[in-house]
Amino acid sequence: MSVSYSILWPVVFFPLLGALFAYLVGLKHKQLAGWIATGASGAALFYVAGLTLLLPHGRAFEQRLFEWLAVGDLQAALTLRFDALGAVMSLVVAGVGTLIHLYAIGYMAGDPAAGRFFAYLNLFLAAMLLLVSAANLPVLFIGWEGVALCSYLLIGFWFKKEEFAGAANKAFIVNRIGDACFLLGIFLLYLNFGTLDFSELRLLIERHPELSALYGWVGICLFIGASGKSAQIPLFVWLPDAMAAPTPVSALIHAATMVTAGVYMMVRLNYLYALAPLAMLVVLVVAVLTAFLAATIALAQDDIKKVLAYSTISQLGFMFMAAAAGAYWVAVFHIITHAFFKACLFLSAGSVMHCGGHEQNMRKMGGLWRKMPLTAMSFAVAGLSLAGMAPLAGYYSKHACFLALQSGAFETWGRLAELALLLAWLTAFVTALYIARAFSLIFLGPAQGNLTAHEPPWKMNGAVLTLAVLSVFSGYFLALPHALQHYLRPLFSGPYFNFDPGGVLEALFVHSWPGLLGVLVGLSLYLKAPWLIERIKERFPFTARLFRGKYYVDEIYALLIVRPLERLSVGLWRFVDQGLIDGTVNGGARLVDALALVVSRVQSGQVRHYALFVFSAAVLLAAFYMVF
Amino acid sequence: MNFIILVLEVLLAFGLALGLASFCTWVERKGSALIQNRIGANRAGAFAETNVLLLKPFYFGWRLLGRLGVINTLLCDGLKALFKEDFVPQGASSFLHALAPFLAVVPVFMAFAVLPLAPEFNLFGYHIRPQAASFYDGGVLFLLAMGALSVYGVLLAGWVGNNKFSLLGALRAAAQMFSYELPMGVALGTVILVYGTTDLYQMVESQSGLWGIMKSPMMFVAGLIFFVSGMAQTKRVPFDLPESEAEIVAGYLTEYSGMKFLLFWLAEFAEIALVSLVMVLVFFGGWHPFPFVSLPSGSWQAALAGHFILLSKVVFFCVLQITIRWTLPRFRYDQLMNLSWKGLLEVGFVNLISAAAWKLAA
Amino acid sequence: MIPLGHYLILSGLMFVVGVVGVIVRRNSIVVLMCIELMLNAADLALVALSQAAGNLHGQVAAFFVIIVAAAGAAVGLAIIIAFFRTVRSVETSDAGELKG
Amino acid sequence: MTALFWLLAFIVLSSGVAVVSLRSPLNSALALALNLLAVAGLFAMLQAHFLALAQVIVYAGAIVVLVLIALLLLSSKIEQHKRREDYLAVAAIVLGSLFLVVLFPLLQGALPQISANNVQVTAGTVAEIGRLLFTDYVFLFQLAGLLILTALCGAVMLARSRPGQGG
Repeated sequence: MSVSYSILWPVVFFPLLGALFAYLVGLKHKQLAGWIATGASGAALFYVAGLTLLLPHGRAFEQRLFEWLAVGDLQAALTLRFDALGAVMSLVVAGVGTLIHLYAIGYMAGDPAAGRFFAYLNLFLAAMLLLVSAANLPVLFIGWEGVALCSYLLIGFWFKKEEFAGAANKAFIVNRIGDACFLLGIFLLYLNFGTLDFSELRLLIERHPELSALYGWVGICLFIGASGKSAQIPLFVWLPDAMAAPTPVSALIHAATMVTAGVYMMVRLNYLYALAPLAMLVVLVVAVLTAFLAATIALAQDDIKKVLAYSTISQLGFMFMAAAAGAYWVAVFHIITHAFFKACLFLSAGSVMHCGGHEQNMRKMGGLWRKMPLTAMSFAVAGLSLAGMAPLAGYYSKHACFLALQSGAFETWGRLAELALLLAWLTAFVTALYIARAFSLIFLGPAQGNLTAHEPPWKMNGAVLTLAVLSVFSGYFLALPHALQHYLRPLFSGPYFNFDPGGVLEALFVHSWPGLLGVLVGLSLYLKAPWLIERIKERFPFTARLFRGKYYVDEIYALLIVRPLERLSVGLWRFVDQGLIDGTVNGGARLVDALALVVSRVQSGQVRHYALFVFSAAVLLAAFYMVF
Repeated sequence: MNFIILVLEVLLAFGLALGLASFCTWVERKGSALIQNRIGANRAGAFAETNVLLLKPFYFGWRLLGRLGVINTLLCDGLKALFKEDFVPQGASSFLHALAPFLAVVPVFMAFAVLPLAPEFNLFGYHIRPQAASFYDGGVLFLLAMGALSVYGVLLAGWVGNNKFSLLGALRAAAQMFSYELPMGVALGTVILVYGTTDLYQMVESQSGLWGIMKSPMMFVAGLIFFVSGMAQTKRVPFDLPESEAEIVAGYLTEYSGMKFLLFWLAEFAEIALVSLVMVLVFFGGWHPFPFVSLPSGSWQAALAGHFILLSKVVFFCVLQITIRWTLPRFRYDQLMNLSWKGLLEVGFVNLISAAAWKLAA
Repeated sequence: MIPLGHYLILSGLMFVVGVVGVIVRRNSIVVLMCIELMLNAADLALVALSQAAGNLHGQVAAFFVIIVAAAGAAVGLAIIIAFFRTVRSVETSDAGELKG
Repeated sequence: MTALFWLLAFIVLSSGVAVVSLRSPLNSALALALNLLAVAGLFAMLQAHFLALAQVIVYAGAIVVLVLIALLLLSSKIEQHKRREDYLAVAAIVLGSLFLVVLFPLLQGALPQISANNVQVTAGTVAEIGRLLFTDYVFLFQLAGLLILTALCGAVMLARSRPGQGG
């Protein structure tokens, strides 16, 4: 199954080295740091591409770096494995990552801490590559935590603003909650199977299909962890706040790579989920709800990055949906296309902000089409892709999701799946609606305020345009029957979802109706009939407020969890910490102090006296050993 | 009998040191005169006359030596120094004052013990190697050790001088000797690496074909570094900062006169001879007359010839050093330090590494 | 032929002389010298024992002792000079600033 | 050979005592140099040729000279103050004697009586020690080099005169 070579370490090593050098060089030469980081990331990309070309179909490279944890029976070696899934994911991570690095050189030009920024970026890339090339759960968990750490560092990159630092803390803490459950899942697995290696787990789990209940619990635990990382209900609250990060970071972490970690984990452990219908049901429900709710919230946001953030959450719901329907490779497919078009959207939004005086409120933009045509075009293309317009990339992956729901889920869950499909279609429609809204507010319509915008430098545009091209064509080629679905086939056992993309015309006129409809409705509403929107708002004030207020999830959490915890903490601090612990500690200190007053007479401050003491001790010791 | 041979060898080494030092003294006097377009010492003994017929031929030689200044430099100078007042500065220990010149001379003379002077030969059934400490194989390291020890005399001299000029001179001298011992050590390290031995005799033996300096470019560089730092060790112009008369009177020598001063002088010239000898032994073929023309070992005739061939080369290097001393002006102190720490040492290290690479490649 | 014991006793005596020096002398430079004396005593014992054991490991150990002594002397003297700069003295009895 | 040993032992001990007892630190340093040279002689007697040379080059040639230079630098500014603490000397000597008495059986009797220079094979020539250093002890050797480098930097940093401070 796997071939052992010592060729995998550079995958992680390149960006790590890049991080080191970017930081050190960045202390003096800001611009150079960016190029170093981009070079490191590009080197990783080329290396991964080379590995992918070398990889025989259905096999894996494996490298055991060193023994990491050896506690009792637990043998967790730092082992890397590079199989088809790892190849696809690393290619996406390194590829999109490299483009974003390139973009960031332009975006971060002039920032005093650019070196630190690029070091974090590279570190993040290293963690993500470690995550996707891990051969066992502990190593995956290192990458998992490394990604969380880097996201914390990057979200709080401008930590001088308290709000941003708070966002970083929030992301970190919310992720910890998920990670606790994730660890629980890992423990459960280890307890029952005694190994955490993916391929060994696969063998063991497939040999024991009767342990379905256990798999269900493990699957749910792991999914809660994944919902922290991949921003699903109930742990999605950190992602919108995480938009405090510089926009390239948003693109890298919150669109293309980090949030896909949860989906990746689920795909990686597909053999477990395949035997756990309970967990699958939970995933399906959560995913569909998340997708729909996030899409509706996105409809009512004014901040351009918030819209994209909620859109990401919603799209992650689609990925989980596909996975829950048993079409794991479709989830991967959607990861890829989503990485392209969402990164493109983020980066063009970043261009708008960067070149438009750091304005994030869409209502203050408008009419930027003329000033930055390339950016507008990229945004439009990526937006259409997101909306699921054939024959763009997003259409294929999303259409595959629908088909997978139809074919896979119906058999298992019947009516529930119907409801899910309905909601999914509705979500697709809302998706098209909000992206049309965003586009018309930013680029079309009359100019609000007095934004002076211009085209960004070539480094930024180059990355954006590349991503735009990718988000146009990647879908069609990946959807071909012998492309992705054939490539990933050996990873999965059991029934396999086969996807036939069909003809382009059919796609355009028959299957992409939710997107088409949404875009048309959105454009006409926001451009031609803004009054209608106002009317709708007046008619449904509660719903409008709910959308705008993001369903008040943050507030509910604050009321239910944060406040009581705070009060408990204050109580603990007052009585336990200050009273009990400090009292003990201070009492001990006072005791030692009193004793020391006596003993310190010995400490005369004369080295010679000390020497005398030492030598006396030596003589005593010598005497002791000579006598006994 | 072995003991007698040993004594003879020691005496030979000792005589060589003394003789070469004396020779250098003479070259210093007359050579400097030549360079400065003077006549130089030519009086003492030049007009000696006798009426005794038998002594007349000797007097001819005597007068010739007088004309050449030999009598002046070797005899008269020594006598004059001997009869000068031996002055010990106030507040200084007279024991240390006397000890210092000896500490300066002894290590230099001891260093001569490990120098082989000619190929081995057999005479009257005895196998003889013209090298006082012929049993010893750590020759080059011994040279370094003796070089390290020669700092003491200077430091002590500066200390007992009991004034700031002496002290400054001593500190300068110590710093300088330290600084130049490092590149010298590195150069000798290169030499050890190339020859694969620390034994000076074997080094000379392996130069029967190519001379040391031709063995590789690194050896050439090492020779250059050794020569420069060796000259710096002798503390003479252009490296005579420790006793530069324009700045600190005469440095650590300020309070010395008479025979003690002469001992320092002797040490200095013996050091010149020593540097020349090591230079010839290690880099310039030792007793082999020409590259690819080697002197066979075994016969006493060859050994005798070896002595003279070696000596003629050594004389060349002695004269070269003295010529340099009378040609170049003095360095500034920072230049002196920079030359060692920022020039020779780095070049030496690079050279050592390249020599290692060369050896690996060969 | 000199028995091993002679070397060891000589080394022990030298060591004790060094210890007494460290305790008795106040001049920190002399203290440093006495420490060198002790290290040398240890070296002597190492070399003698190495010879007795018939291998060279003791000599290598002694070599390392010499290296460490050199490093120690360099840093020690630097400390003494830095100390002298602040206190204008090299007496160990003047270094009692931190006593309890 | 025996006579040489006794001579060297005498020099070692007397110069050692001189290091401790001489009033002037400079004289102490000279006595130390003599002591080190004598120990080098003992090393040579024990066939430790390389170590003898290293002793002369490193100890006598570098360490003691460094001490001397420090003394010369500081000597003019040191004022001696007389504060006698004889009880310390007495305690030290008593303790030292005790130490020797305690260890005497170990030094003299407990170890097998091997004549210290009867083994010719293990002469510590440059080549032999070098071979050992570059094979068995190569890591330690590198580490020692690093130590020296660190000490060098540390010494420079410590002794560097900073602005605002006399020196």
